[in-house]
Amino acid sequence: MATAANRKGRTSNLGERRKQPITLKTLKPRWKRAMEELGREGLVALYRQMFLVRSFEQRCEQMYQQRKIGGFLHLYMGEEAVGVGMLAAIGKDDYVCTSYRDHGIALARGIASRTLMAELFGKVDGLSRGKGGSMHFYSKEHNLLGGHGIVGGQIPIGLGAAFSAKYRDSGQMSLIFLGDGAVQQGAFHECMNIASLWKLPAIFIIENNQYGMGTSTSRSSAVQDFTSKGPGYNMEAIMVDGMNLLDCYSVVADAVAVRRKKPKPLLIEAKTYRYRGHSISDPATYRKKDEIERYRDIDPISQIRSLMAENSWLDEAQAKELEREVRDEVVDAVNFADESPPSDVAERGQHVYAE
Amino acid sequence: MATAANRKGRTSNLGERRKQPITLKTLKPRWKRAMEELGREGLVALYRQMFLVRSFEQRCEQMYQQRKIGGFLHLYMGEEAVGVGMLAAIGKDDYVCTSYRDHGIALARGIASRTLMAELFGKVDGLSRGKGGSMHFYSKEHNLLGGHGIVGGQIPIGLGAAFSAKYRDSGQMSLIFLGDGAVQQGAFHECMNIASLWKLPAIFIIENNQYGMGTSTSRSSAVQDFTSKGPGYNMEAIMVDGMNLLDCYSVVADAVAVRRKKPKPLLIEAKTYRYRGHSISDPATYRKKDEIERYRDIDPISQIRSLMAENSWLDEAQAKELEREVRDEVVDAVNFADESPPSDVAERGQHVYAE
Amino acid sequence: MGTMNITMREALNQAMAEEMERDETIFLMGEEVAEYNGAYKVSEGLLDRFGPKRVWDTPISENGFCGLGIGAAMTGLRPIIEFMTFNFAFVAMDQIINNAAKTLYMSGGQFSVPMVMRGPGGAAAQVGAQHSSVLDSIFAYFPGLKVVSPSTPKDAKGLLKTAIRDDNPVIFIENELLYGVSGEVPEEEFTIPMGEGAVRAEGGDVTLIAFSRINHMLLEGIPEFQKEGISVELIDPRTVKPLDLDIIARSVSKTHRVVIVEEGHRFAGVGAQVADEIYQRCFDDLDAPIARVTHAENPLPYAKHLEAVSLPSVAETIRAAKAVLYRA
Amino acid sequence: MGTMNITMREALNQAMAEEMERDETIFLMGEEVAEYNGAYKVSEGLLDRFGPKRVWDTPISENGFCGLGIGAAMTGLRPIIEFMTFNFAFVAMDQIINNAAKTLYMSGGQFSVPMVMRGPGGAAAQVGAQHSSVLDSIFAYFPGLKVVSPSTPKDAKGLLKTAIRDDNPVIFIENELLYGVSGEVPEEEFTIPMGEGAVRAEGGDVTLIAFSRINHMLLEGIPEFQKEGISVELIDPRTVKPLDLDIIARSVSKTHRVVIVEEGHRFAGVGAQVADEIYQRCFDDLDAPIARVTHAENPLPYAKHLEAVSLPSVAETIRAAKAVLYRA
Ligand SMILES: Cc1ncc(C[n+]2csc(CCOP(=O)(O)OP(=O)(O)O)c2C)c(N)n1
Ligand SMILES: Cc1ncc(C[n+]2csc(CCOP(=O)(O)OP(=O)(O)O)c2C)c(N)n1
Ligand SMILES: [Mg+2]
Ligand SMILES: [Mg+2]
Repeated sequence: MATAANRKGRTSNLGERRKQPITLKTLKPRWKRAMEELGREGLVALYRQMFLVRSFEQRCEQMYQQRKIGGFLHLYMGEEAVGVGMLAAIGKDDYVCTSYRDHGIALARGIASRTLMAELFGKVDGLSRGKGGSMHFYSKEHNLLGGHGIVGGQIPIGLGAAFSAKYRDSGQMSLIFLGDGAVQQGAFHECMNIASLWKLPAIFIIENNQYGMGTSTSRSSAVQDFTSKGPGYNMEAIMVDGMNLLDCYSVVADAVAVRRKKPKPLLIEAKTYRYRGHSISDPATYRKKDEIERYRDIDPISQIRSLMAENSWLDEAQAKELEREVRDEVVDAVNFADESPPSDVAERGQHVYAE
Repeated sequence: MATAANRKGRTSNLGERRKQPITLKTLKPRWKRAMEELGREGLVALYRQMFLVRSFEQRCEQMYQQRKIGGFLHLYMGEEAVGVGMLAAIGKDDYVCTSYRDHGIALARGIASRTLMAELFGKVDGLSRGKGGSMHFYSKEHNLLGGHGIVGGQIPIGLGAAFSAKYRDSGQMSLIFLGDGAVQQGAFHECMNIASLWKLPAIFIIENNQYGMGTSTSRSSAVQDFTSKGPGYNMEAIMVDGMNLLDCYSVVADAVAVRRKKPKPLLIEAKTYRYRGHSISDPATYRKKDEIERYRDIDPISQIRSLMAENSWLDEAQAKELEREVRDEVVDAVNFADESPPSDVAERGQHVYAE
Repeated sequence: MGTMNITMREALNQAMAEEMERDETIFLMGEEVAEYNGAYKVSEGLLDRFGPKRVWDTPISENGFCGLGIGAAMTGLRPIIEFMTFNFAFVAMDQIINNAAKTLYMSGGQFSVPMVMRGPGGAAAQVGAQHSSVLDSIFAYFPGLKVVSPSTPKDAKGLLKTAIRDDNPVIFIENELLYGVSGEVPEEEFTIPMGEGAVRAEGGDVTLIAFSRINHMLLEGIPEFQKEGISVELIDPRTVKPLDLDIIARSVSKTHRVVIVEEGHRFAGVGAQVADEIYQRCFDDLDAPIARVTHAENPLPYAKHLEAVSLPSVAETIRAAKAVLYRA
Repeated sequence: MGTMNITMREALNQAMAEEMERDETIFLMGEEVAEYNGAYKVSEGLLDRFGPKRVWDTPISENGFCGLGIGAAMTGLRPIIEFMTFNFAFVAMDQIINNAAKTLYMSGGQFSVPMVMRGPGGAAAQVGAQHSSVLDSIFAYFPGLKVVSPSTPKDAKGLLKTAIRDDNPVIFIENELLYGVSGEVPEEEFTIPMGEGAVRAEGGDVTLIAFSRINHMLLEGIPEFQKEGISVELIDPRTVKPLDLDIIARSVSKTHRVVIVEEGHRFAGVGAQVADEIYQRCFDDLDAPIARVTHAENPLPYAKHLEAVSLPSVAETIRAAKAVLYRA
């Protein structure tokens, strides 16, 4: 199994079928400590979260086909390790923002699946009373600053949260998730410079799923290694295996440990992969099936499931039980969303201006 | 004399008074060849151009005080080697664009001082019939694509010219001048990537005069060496001494020689200095007199004058004669501008749309 | 001189293909326009037909590639720049306004910018506040730009060809919800001039004025107006700038009552200008103040029912028509 | 309860200083606002007084630092973001429109954006096409933004304090040519609510409506109106959005004739909206169509005499007033 092979070396071999194996840089030597830090309970919880993201989104696809969900729907499936792993390493007070591909981030942030599903259904119990939708998950309670529809639009917002934290001397961090495509927006450049110049506690995380819609990074970027941008901003830059939860957790845990007291920014590139098309309406014919399968072989959820089995932290029966629970949670979320009333039409005129 | 000292080593020492001497990277070993390529006549012509820029702008200052010129006025004095040297290395067909600090570029491009002065006076014989002004010098005849008032706004335009050249397979180059401050605009980042990705014949020239208005690069940029940005775009990057004409000429001459047939971009950082304030209304109190003087010691015009004297290419008398001629030319330009009629008010409604 | 029944999408595609065939300096550039055949498939087949030199996929750098288009237009080419949607033109606003619109003027007539910026604008279906911007009035505000907003396949084709041949920067705003709408289009080559509106329906009681998709909404709603005993004349100016005031004035002189129906917001929207011009020219003809039916004063919400009440509707237009007829 | 005679510049400075004194979460950020004391010296002394934690010089990255302000506003601070001039807001348009204006709504009321974006707007003196943009109508178009455009030191101070305390993103457009203009300002603390206009001159023949600098031009021009036998009432709405229609309607019911004088362009400018609202509310009061005197339909040229004929003038306003009085 590629997953097991994966954990043998410092780099992971993405399957034998490909002649030139893709190698992802991993932080394997750090894993043991990661497991200690998280403990069994912690890791099981993260496994549960990843599984929740996956299940939630599978259900979203169905609900979209049933027209319960409308608009755009960008799925995170395949990338779960990035959001779940990285958010596991920060606290409730820290800030997070991301793009329209925000379901995984919102769930990893601990927002109830009921509230999210109700938002997707456009109901009044939704996170934003149905006014935001899939692309615009915001939660004041969870310091989630969106859910942004404009590519790169979240970057200055996350920078502002980092500024705010430093201004208030609060020790908070700001995690800014963005896609490989978003790197090419001017906003990225402007914010990288400001963060470094002012030593702000901002962590820029490039979720490099290797495509921006149908355009591969080789066709959108003059460099394939985004960490090469670090020196041009005098900013530390690290690449991690975005298919591996422990990598993702570790890189942020270490970064945060150093930066809480002495703020400075960091650039992380997490190589990952999205299983589905760019959005639900994209058949993704620009990718070979083969490519998807090679990533499925190192599926972030399976990897952790195997790891826990190997360590006797979660046996097959326990895993099954947990997965059933999660599926029930998602069914419950759907029922909740279904039964939640639509908002009164007066809701339309609310929140245009603050009182 | 610092100027002589300057030519001794590979780096130039910007005067003894400063405890930590500023060192500018130079291409000294290339100078001899540069002189051969340019020849006596060529170098004298460039000397004349630099002197013309200086004289023209000195006169502009007076004319501004006399309210013959209005609006903003950004002077190039001190930076003459950059524009004059670099434009000497390209042909008439090549494209050039720059910021509002465009007098030196326009003169180096060979545009008549009469036409430029008339533009500054807002007269109908001006380059843009008085509608552009100091910041917006455009010349179709000279492939000068502005003169841009928005910091960084010229970068995509110059990129477009490079694209156009490659599209038409014309062998033309596009030189894009921008300030150190402009590096922090998103446009820089977007265009650097596109130029490199598509191998466009664009040369990005950062005229690093070390200040963007009152803000020194140490307060605006997380890196002090802009060539560090090259690798992040997979683009070659070179730093040159922007106070030295031969450096500036050489770097572009070599770049162009390679790129005409096989287009690809280049980033050049030219360290230079502006003697005056940001614009005529800026007293520039943020700079120590000392600093200005240290640059005056390596004045680009004096450097070349001395060099030519040393090589017996231009003796004191010849230089004086040439300088008198240039001063006369500028006086003539002022007279011409003075006598040029103001445009008819109907000019207001012209050129809003092309017919 | 036959016609063919094609969709708006096909009409736009044909316009580009025909013009690109005619003139080698025309190229198409934007996100996903080449290999993906367009996010909305408007550029389908163009890469295959014209090759990668003429059809360019870009990084997600709108300010960069839009400005690139301007620079290319200044140096002999005729770019068609596609914004995947006009919502993404905000990041390119500086290039559009400060360079595309002003270069000819600032250069005293030296550098024209023959360039089309096109893509879908307006609300689609539940795509939320950041993906539903109506920007017609914003672009039309700035001298130097022309603004086109077609409603039928025929107009789309004829006007896009005109826009491509125009030596000015033209903002060509399509509507995502209309891409699949079909209509008759002449088989032979044709163009449609800018600044000439069309009468979509004739009637005597009230003049309705609308652009793009709203024309379809109102045409479909005509039976409802009839049920209320209101005979409407529907005018589609087709281009926002230049604006065909003649066709409007002719209608107003007949009906004496006007309702302008806009997908965009009310404050200083296109309708405010259209109204202003009607008042200037037809003040004595008007029997009632001009009514405007617009996007409600809120960003567009995601929820379907809230979205519906935020956008202009036939019902609202009927209410407005009754008001100008003093039948309310 | 005395007054002091101070310039607009000082008034704005005082407003910021007083509010910053009152509330530690307020900070000022922009290009050259700190060490240089502001490109137009509006922030003079603030760095000295409040220190570098409260007053920030930025790189030339408007989209970055404007968005930074929004993020800071969402997380407990109250930023004042200075655009050196609003011409440079084009590069930040995406953050202003898609985030500042829409975040409260998209988040269902969770995240307010208490933030002021301020700086000079409009034409200065021969600074050319790219440095003379009038953007009031552009910002006011988008629900979620408030737009203020004061004309006197007193209003500037009172309104800026209100804007800073407002929990919404406020676009506060100053006028470079007014920075040096003096006026009486109360010595004690005061604020001025948004949405309340002021009558600048009383008269019976025609209502003139103008914002910001144009009020000064018209006030100075009153003798010229008098020479023509025209008694004008001059209304300064002070805030573009919200707009005080009551004060306008009161005047119209007296004069029955209106001229709106705008520094901005005509097409869908602020005046188009003001006119639309007057027609809706005062149709029967109006004895003539509302006239608009606006920026001419061209980018602003550099040459002084061409600039002069591009901008609204007293002479042109008198012509318009005569037209609405049918005395032309
Ligand atoms: C400024 C802007 N341009 C274009 C789009 C359309 N668009 C939405 S997502 C996307 C691709 C983004 O790719 P990437 O940043 O890699 O994120 P991913 O979708 O892969 O997570 C594009 C082009 C947009 N939303 N905003
Ligand atoms: C987008 C934008 N922001 C701000 C300004 C105001 N401004 C004009 S020049 C300038 C400084 C530019 O510095 P730099 O790029 O180093 O060029 P230099 O003036 O030194 O040649 C600033 C901030 C502007 N014109 N455009
Ligand atoms: Mg991606
Ligand atoms: Mg500089």
